[in-house]
Amino acid sequence: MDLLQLDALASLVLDGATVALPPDNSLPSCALVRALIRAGRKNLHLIGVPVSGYASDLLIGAGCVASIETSGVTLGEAGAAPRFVAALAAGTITVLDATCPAMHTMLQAAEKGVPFMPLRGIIGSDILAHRPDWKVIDNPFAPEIDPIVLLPALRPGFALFHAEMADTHGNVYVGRRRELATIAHASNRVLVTVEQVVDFDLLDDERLAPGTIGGAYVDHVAIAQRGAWPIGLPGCYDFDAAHFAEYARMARTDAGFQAYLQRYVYSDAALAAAE
Amino acid sequence: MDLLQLDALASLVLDGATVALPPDNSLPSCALVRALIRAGRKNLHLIGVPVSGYASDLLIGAGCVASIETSGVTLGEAGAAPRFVAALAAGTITVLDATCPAMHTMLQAAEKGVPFMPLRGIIGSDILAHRPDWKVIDNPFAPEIDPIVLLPALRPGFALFHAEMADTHGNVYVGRRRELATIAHASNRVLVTVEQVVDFDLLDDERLAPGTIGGAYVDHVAIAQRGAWPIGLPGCYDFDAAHFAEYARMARTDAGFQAYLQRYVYSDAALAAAE
Amino acid sequence: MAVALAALIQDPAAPPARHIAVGAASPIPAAACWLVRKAGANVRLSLLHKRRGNPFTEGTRELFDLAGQGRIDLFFLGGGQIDGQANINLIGTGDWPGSKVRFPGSFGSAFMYMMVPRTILFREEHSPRVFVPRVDIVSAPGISAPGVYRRGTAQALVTGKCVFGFDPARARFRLVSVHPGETAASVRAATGFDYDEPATVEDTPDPSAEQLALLRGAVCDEMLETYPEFCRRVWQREAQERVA
Amino acid sequence: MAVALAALIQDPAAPPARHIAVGAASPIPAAACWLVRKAGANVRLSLLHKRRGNPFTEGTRELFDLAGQGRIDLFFLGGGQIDGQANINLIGTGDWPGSKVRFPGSFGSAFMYMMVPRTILFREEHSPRVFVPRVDIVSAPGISAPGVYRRGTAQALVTGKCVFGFDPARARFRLVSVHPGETAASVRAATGFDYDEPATVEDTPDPSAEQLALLRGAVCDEMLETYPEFCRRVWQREAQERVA
Repeated sequence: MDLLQLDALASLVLDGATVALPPDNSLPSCALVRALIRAGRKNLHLIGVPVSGYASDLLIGAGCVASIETSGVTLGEAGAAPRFVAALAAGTITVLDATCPAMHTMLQAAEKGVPFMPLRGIIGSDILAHRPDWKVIDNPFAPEIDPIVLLPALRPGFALFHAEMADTHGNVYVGRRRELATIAHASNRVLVTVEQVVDFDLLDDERLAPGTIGGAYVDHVAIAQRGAWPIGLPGCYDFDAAHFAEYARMARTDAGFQAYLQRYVYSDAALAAAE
Repeated sequence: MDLLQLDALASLVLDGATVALPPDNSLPSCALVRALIRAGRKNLHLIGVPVSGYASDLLIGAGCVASIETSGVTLGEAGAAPRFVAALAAGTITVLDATCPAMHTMLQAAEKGVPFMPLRGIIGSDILAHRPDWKVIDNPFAPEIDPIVLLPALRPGFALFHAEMADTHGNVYVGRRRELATIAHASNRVLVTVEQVVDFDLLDDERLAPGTIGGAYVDHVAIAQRGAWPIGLPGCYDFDAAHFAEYARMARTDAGFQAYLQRYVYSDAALAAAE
Repeated sequence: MAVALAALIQDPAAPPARHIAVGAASPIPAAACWLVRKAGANVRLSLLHKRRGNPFTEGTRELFDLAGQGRIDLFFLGGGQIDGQANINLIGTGDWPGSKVRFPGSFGSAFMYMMVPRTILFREEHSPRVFVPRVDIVSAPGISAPGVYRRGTAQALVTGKCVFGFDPARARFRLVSVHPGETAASVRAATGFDYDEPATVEDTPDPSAEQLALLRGAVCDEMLETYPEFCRRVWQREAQERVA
Repeated sequence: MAVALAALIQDPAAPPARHIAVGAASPIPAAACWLVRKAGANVRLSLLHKRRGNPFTEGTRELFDLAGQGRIDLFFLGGGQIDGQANINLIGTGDWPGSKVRFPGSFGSAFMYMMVPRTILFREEHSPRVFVPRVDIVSAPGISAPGVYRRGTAQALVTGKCVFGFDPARARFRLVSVHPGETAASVRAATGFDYDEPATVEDTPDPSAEQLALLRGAVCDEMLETYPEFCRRVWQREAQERVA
């Protein structure tokens, strides 16, 4: 496992990369997202697993994103994702709509190394009509006509997330956020920020191993204390609802969003406070 | 969650039931298997996930089994599974051969609620020729001819396994034996023996939750101390290699196997010692 | 609305709801479920976005796998638009993918609506803008063509003004009851789609004193962590109170 | 055999082996992998059936998923029978499913053999009973028809008498080297399938003193827990020694 500085980690994600991000309740690395914005990354293709939130809205507002494939973009109780909605209206990004279990299924197909996987439902939804990459076949196991959707494997170039700890073998503890394991298995490269690197093998600990992603999947790790903030890390720090409300307020306008970036992404004070 | 006595748990599995059992390194409930033998269960259809071992050989030798679907039957370092081999030669059981990832895939299809799931490989193996329930289609996502196997969903009637602990909500801690979660999700009814029932909610503990199967899947639990024996339970007791060797020796002949049953399954002393 | 939803959850004419799942950002259905549970019903609740005590250990796909397995009996869906055939639109108005107003997205609706035996639709705002003759975009269809695998449809639609029942065979809503202050005529005026109406329309029952006490007490206790804004707005309760 | 396997693992002509998986009940390949690793090579080992330090946290399917993802570079397979086209039979002899002798079963072979870029076949017993012209039952095919998705084939076959290389284009083995005490003729006599033979056959190199020391020391240390019988038989080491 290769332990890097945060900015070095961000530099591995090149312009135009396909980047899978978990939703806000499932530990995107906000520290790494801020570093990508500071690095001026462009034309990213975001993948929401299965939905997208603050971290994606921030990247979209900062002009880093060309497209987003997701089942929904929302700030949760803080309301709609203002920069996503604005960018879509302005035509500066495109959105590829999906439905949550389809996002999971496409990643599971990549995890399994199969070219596609079936999923029930979806037929009759306009989503299907706008996904030429999704196919309907007649279920060959059914005695009668039984149309079923086949979804192609989705292999993101990068998975970015935050976790409580890694060990020196590159094993990463994600606890019950097991969707992060699926994302890691399905992605070509996995970049993780952690609160700390511990000096024992997480896989040797019977209590920690079940919540650990093996180092076979993890390419690089950087330490970013409070790297999930303003999202909470269970057991470490709480979700910052006040900051989410502040973001939702400021990001209503582009000018407000730019002020937000200055205050919380670009300024050294923000770096010192947040990272 | 319904806490039962071991024999009451065994009585839920009726003659002719389809029973999924994990292999010996993944915590079958040997206590429950012994109880099934004492109850004289007949015509069980065993499913090895993905392979079968001592627990299955014991049921086969005791005449409880009509068929077994599995990717392999072995006692590991103790050698071939003697009662499986003898029963197959005598024609008293039938075997439905599979390959490990196919067993996992068929259960994953049931877990997902889809009628089938694809898997690479297998084509050219005689296994495929003897599985009329497996189909080969042309991958509809490939530009050229690309045959791929589709496997049907496999939904066992029962999953039986042993675990370190359950709580009063029916949540069961399986640690890193996550294949037990897949089996539980895919099966109609889940019967579990545990070393102990704890009085806190396993899902409220961030360290234990990742290795916990939710009570939504668990129908009944019984306490069976040392219920995995002669298999080891990590952190509680070790694998009993000497007993495995003794079993392999005694089970070479039917007479020896019957003596084994008397000593370790039927006798009260065995019950007191083992359960 | 929560009380009306609670009555529908326990409707003796519907298949039993042993396991109810509630999606993210659904405080009213969550309150209804807690009301049913705190009143003593033996139902399992799986609440998404619950920060602590989240029942899923297989990641976020577990809800959908549970539904696929047939282990979820009842789910709730809202809609930016809902039409008279119970189609729901969570994507946006105008042309694809929401050229006039963009909504957040479909979430799991295109799967859950078809895989769960009972869905209760809910939307507080009852206006012709929301309840339209035909949704601009179908996130999830209200009914499916013969031969398409589907386990259930909408049971009902609960709004800020009334309760509609849904008949999948006719693909049509019928007015069941109106909330206090509303009439059959006021509902008709606020609804953009056509529906059936009985000769005499019942009133939605008022919450009982016991129900109100449960909502303000035990139900709010359970919801404070996940929905602090909702609890503050509806019950004037602050998240800190519980800790203090 | 472990030393010959180790040399094949590190064959500079083969694609790199960064991640090697070793199946259950494979002590000799496991020893070879540990030998490579303890000698300083930077390889990741995933050993099935390791009771402690098992690298899989997704259950037993994780090995197969890893192979499906293309993350396993090298795997080992044995065979109750192996034929000249590198077909392996782990099911049994005689008619399906093993009317004469039943073997344990195919395990993951029908998948792994086709999904992993390199497979090293091994079988200590070198006899016409094992190495047959044509296996009675194909657990996993040595080569596949054009158009069938396949990432790799056998790289070599290591036996108690010799090392064969495999040419997938010709579907044929060739003798590479013979172990001490064996000759081209003694190998030919013990082999039921036909294969190519160079004019002069090399000797399989003897283990070096360093390799022997590693095998008896650090390699055995790693293997004692998983393969106590093997360690006792080969190195006269007891599992208790490590604990003491």
